[in-house]
Amino acid sequence: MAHHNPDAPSHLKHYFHDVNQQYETSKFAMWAFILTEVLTFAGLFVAYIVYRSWYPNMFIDAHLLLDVNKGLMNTIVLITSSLTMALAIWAIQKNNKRLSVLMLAATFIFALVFLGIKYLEYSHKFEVGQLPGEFYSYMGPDAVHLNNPHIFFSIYFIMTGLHGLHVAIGMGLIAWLIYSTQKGNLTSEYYTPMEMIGIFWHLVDLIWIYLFPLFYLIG
Amino acid sequence: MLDRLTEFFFPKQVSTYASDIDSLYFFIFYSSVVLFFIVVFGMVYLSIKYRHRKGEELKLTSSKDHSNLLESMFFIIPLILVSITFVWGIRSYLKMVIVPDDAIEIKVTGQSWFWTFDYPDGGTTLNELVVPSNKPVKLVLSSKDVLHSFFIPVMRSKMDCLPNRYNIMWFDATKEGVYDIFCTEYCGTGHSQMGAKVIVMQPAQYEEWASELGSEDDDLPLDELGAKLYTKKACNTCHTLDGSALVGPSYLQTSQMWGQERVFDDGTSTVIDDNYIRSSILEPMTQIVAGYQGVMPTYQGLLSDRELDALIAFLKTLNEDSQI
Amino acid sequence: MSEHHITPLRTYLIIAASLLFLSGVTVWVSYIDLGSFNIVLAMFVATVKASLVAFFFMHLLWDDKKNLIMFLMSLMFFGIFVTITMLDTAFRGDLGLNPETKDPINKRAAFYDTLPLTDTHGHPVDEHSGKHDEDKDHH
Amino acid sequence: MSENMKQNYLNHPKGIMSWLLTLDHKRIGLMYLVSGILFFFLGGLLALVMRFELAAPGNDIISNEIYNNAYTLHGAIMIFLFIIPAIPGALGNILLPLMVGAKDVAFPRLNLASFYIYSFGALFALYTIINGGVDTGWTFYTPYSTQSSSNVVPMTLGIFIIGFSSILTGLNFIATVHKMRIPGLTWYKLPLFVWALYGTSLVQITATPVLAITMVLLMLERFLGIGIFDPALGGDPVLYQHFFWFYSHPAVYIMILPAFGIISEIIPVHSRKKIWGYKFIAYSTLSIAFIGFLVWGHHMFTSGQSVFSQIVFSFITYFVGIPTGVKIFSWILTMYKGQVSFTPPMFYALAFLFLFTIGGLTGIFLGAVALDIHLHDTYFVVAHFHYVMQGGTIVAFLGGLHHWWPKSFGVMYNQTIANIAALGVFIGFNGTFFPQFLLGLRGMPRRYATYDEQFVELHSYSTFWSGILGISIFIAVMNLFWSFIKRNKVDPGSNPWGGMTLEWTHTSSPPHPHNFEEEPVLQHGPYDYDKVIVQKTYKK
Repeated sequence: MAHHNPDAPSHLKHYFHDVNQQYETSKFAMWAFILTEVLTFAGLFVAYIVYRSWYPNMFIDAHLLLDVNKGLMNTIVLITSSLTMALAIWAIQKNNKRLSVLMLAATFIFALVFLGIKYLEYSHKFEVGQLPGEFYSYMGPDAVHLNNPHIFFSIYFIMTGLHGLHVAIGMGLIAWLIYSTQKGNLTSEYYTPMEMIGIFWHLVDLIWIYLFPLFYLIG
Repeated sequence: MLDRLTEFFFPKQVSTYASDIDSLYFFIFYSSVVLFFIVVFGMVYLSIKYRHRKGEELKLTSSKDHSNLLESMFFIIPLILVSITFVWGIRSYLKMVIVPDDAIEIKVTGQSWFWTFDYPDGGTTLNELVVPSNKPVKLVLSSKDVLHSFFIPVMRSKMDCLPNRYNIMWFDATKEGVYDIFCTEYCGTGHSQMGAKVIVMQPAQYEEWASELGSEDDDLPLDELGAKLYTKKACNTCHTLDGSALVGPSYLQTSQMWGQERVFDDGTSTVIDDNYIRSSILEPMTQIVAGYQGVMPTYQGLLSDRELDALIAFLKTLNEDSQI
Repeated sequence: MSEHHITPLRTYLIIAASLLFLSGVTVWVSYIDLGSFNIVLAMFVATVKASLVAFFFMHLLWDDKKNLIMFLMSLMFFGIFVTITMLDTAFRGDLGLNPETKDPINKRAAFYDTLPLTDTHGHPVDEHSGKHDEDKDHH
Repeated sequence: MSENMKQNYLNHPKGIMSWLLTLDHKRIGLMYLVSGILFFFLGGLLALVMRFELAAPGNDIISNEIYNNAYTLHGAIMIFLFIIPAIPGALGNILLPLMVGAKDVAFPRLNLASFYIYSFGALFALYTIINGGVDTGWTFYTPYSTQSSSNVVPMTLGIFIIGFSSILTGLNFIATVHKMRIPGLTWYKLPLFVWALYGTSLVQITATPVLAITMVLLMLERFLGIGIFDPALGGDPVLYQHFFWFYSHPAVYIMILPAFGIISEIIPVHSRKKIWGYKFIAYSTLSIAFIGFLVWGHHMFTSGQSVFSQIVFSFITYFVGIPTGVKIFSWILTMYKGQVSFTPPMFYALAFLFLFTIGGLTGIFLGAVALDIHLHDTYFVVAHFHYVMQGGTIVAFLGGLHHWWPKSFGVMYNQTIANIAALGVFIGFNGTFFPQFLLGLRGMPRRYATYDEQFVELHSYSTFWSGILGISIFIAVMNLFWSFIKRNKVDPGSNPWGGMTLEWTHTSSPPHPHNFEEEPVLQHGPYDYDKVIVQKTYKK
């Protein structure tokens, strides 16, 4: 069997017929992966919804302990990073390597800013003892009447923590993209990895779009 | 015939709804037997009839691969059967959850690994549920530690005991007698020993029993009371009298070591005396004997001072007995 | 791969601007007390934002429809998970049967009883109300 | 060309590294097979230890603690390390690309990664065993699992990791089925095993993430006391059960659907007959996979969930039963006017029909709420799910191994021994588990290390036959591997059963390293025994 069509591009794996089949397969699998991601978060959303329905007042009052401004800032940062990610793909489609790298770098920096703000938020929570589970110790005047606020903070930390972990993983992937694009491995002919990581990055944004109102706005 | 079969398959029917559940069982059982024989017969008949005989040429076989009539039958007949099963199942189930208003309420608490029963007029029993016959009894179940499940096979009823929440079950016992209770939700090392008995009495007898509850033991000598408490308070689930180690150390061993040092898993030790026994019953988790797991529940509030003394007296006698 | 759809730059910018605008709207609305309608509104805005991201940034609008089906499937299974779990959690002690089973026995976890009162910085309050707890600590 | 014929995936390329770093789906499948079988034996050994302990009441052989560890590990190993990865990982990996005419799965690297993730997770499970076991039951119900001092964390971590392997395999198979089929191989021309694997994969990628997050929450409950599942901290143990069964009920279909697929292959081939109701079987695979997500609450009929959800779950549960029932009838009717050969795979398929029908019908008993309350957590349930899991899945798996053994490895086992072993499995299985239905009806609770005198007779029957069952399975598997060791080779062109799917008609046994010498061209459907005569060719 002919291993390779001599004029097939180097990124075409031998078990695919053509570039388009390979691209479509990757993308389809990426969406299947997105499905698993959504269902991973689904478990936590279910926990949120169930406990919110059991402790409606506690959730509403406990959310006042979170910092809306930092949450909103993070929302803006993440949406902007989504835009720069989309523009990076747009640039590589137009074969503009320089702009693409620039946009990826911007995305990376925005992600870093996001984690920085998250760090500030977390460290404040650690200081005052608004911690998950048994480590919860905050009994300030605005919280003393709350019934089991540790559950709210458990869910808050687990959900935003898992989301933050995704941001961190995304940063690693974007760093690798910057390197590959700079090296010229990704071009308008072949940019599948960037497209895939883009989808991942937008998912991270998409989940935050729900986390933000659920925790910061309506408790 | 049906009675004989019921006896073969099931334990006695003691609750009012037991016969209903058994009938549901037999309805499904007979339908299943019929369906099962159709399947097995079809399988055996077709495979033998159309077997590939020795020396027979391989040939093109029939292209028949569907039959609307047969297929709709396969849908409709099971659908009818499961519909009946579903409705019957739900109707019987509702009988099991709707508690009659005049039911006696008894609190059942599961704890690793024994059952406590609190009666409406005060008084508590361990591992012995006493109920009157022909009167509905409502059980309010909960647990002190992990999940347990309260199962009375003769009543055909079972319910999980959850920590920090109540669950309800009820029954109306129709026959006097002593029947088994099992724990059916896995709860750790002693799970298979977490049995109890339900004693169904004539209502008059029950009234008498209930009024005497708690007072009967007052005149017993301490060591005899202790011997009684040893089984009644479920000590025997974890501690043997013959020196063999179960979940906890044997009473005999403790008795033989009276006055000697006992070593704990954190390296400390103490002399075995009345005070040690007392605190190890009331606060078992503070000093765990080396080589054992700290799993004993506290008996704080479950034993009076006199009962504690009785257990200690009983424990002391074991050593003497064994030497005789 | 020139046959791939390339979204015009303008679309991206418009979408990003709408996302930022909607974020502002949802924060602003949350300060108005609309009762339980707050949740509905916030979730509605979030869903609009999420759709914009999914259809435009994630290219679902132009992609093979199989990808969209995959995505919708994830939402459907999430819906199943929530709905069926809620059939239990929201209906305990329902049908007027056995109301005892509805709520936990102890509403509040036991460890709160030992927590000292704090100020808004999380430091234990010494005098007055906190005194009782102080004693406990030194015991 | 003849040089080329001798080259197959087993002997080319050579060297240990070429195996450890292989991207070839067939080699990965073989590695899955070997590790799966090893865990199968380990789990089986634990089962025998338990059975012998239960031969008589009282702690005769092992203590309560060891018994509790044994049954937990038996369950966890059999489910997470053997049944779930075995059929998709081994048979699925070897056959799926061959059946769709592809050169490999869509993502060979991911496939290898999946195997190593599985192995890594398995290491945690082995560590758990060495470190003293875990005693919570494979269900890890809270709050026992948050309090138990045994190795809950390593075991749940192992399961968490294995979950990723399961997801990656599922992703890979879905992409392969969608995108890697040869031209002309439309959905309705796919072999039903491919449909089954497709349905399984959908369940895998949908349900497994929830297991992963549940295991994470359980670990966090232990580390931080997050109070979501622990009632002492305001949590709800019943909610844990919802989370757990949202995965674990669909997982039942991850385990049984591939078995359906294998049976749908074996019966038409060995009956030389077009399969009855192709489209029905294909669609019912998907509908069972879907309905499987709606019925998890029937594991919780005594947990104290709301009355409303009891009724809803009981209702939906029956909807799984009906398509399954029609499937059984379709398999039986497939034999109508065929030419049935009694080969070892066919014996396994017939045993499957017998055993799985019992397993399925006893499920109807358990779906009726009122009756389930009596039967819940008794040996009736134990017997029921062993009839489904072992009588169904494992018997089908053994049948599948016997069916594709000459194809996958180019060797033929001793068919007489295989038939005898199949009979032994069938009889031993019924002898072991049928008495357990009675035990359960009479009130014997499960997970008991010791029991009441009244149950001794049935328990000792069960134990006696479990020995026969164990020996038969051992002989069946050893008979297969012996043919491999003895190199009892078949001619590369062999098609001993007269199969019609691409793996039989278009590639050698064992297959070429790149599956097909040249891209196969589809000539007929998978079961067109009414249109084409495929000769049975079996030469040494």
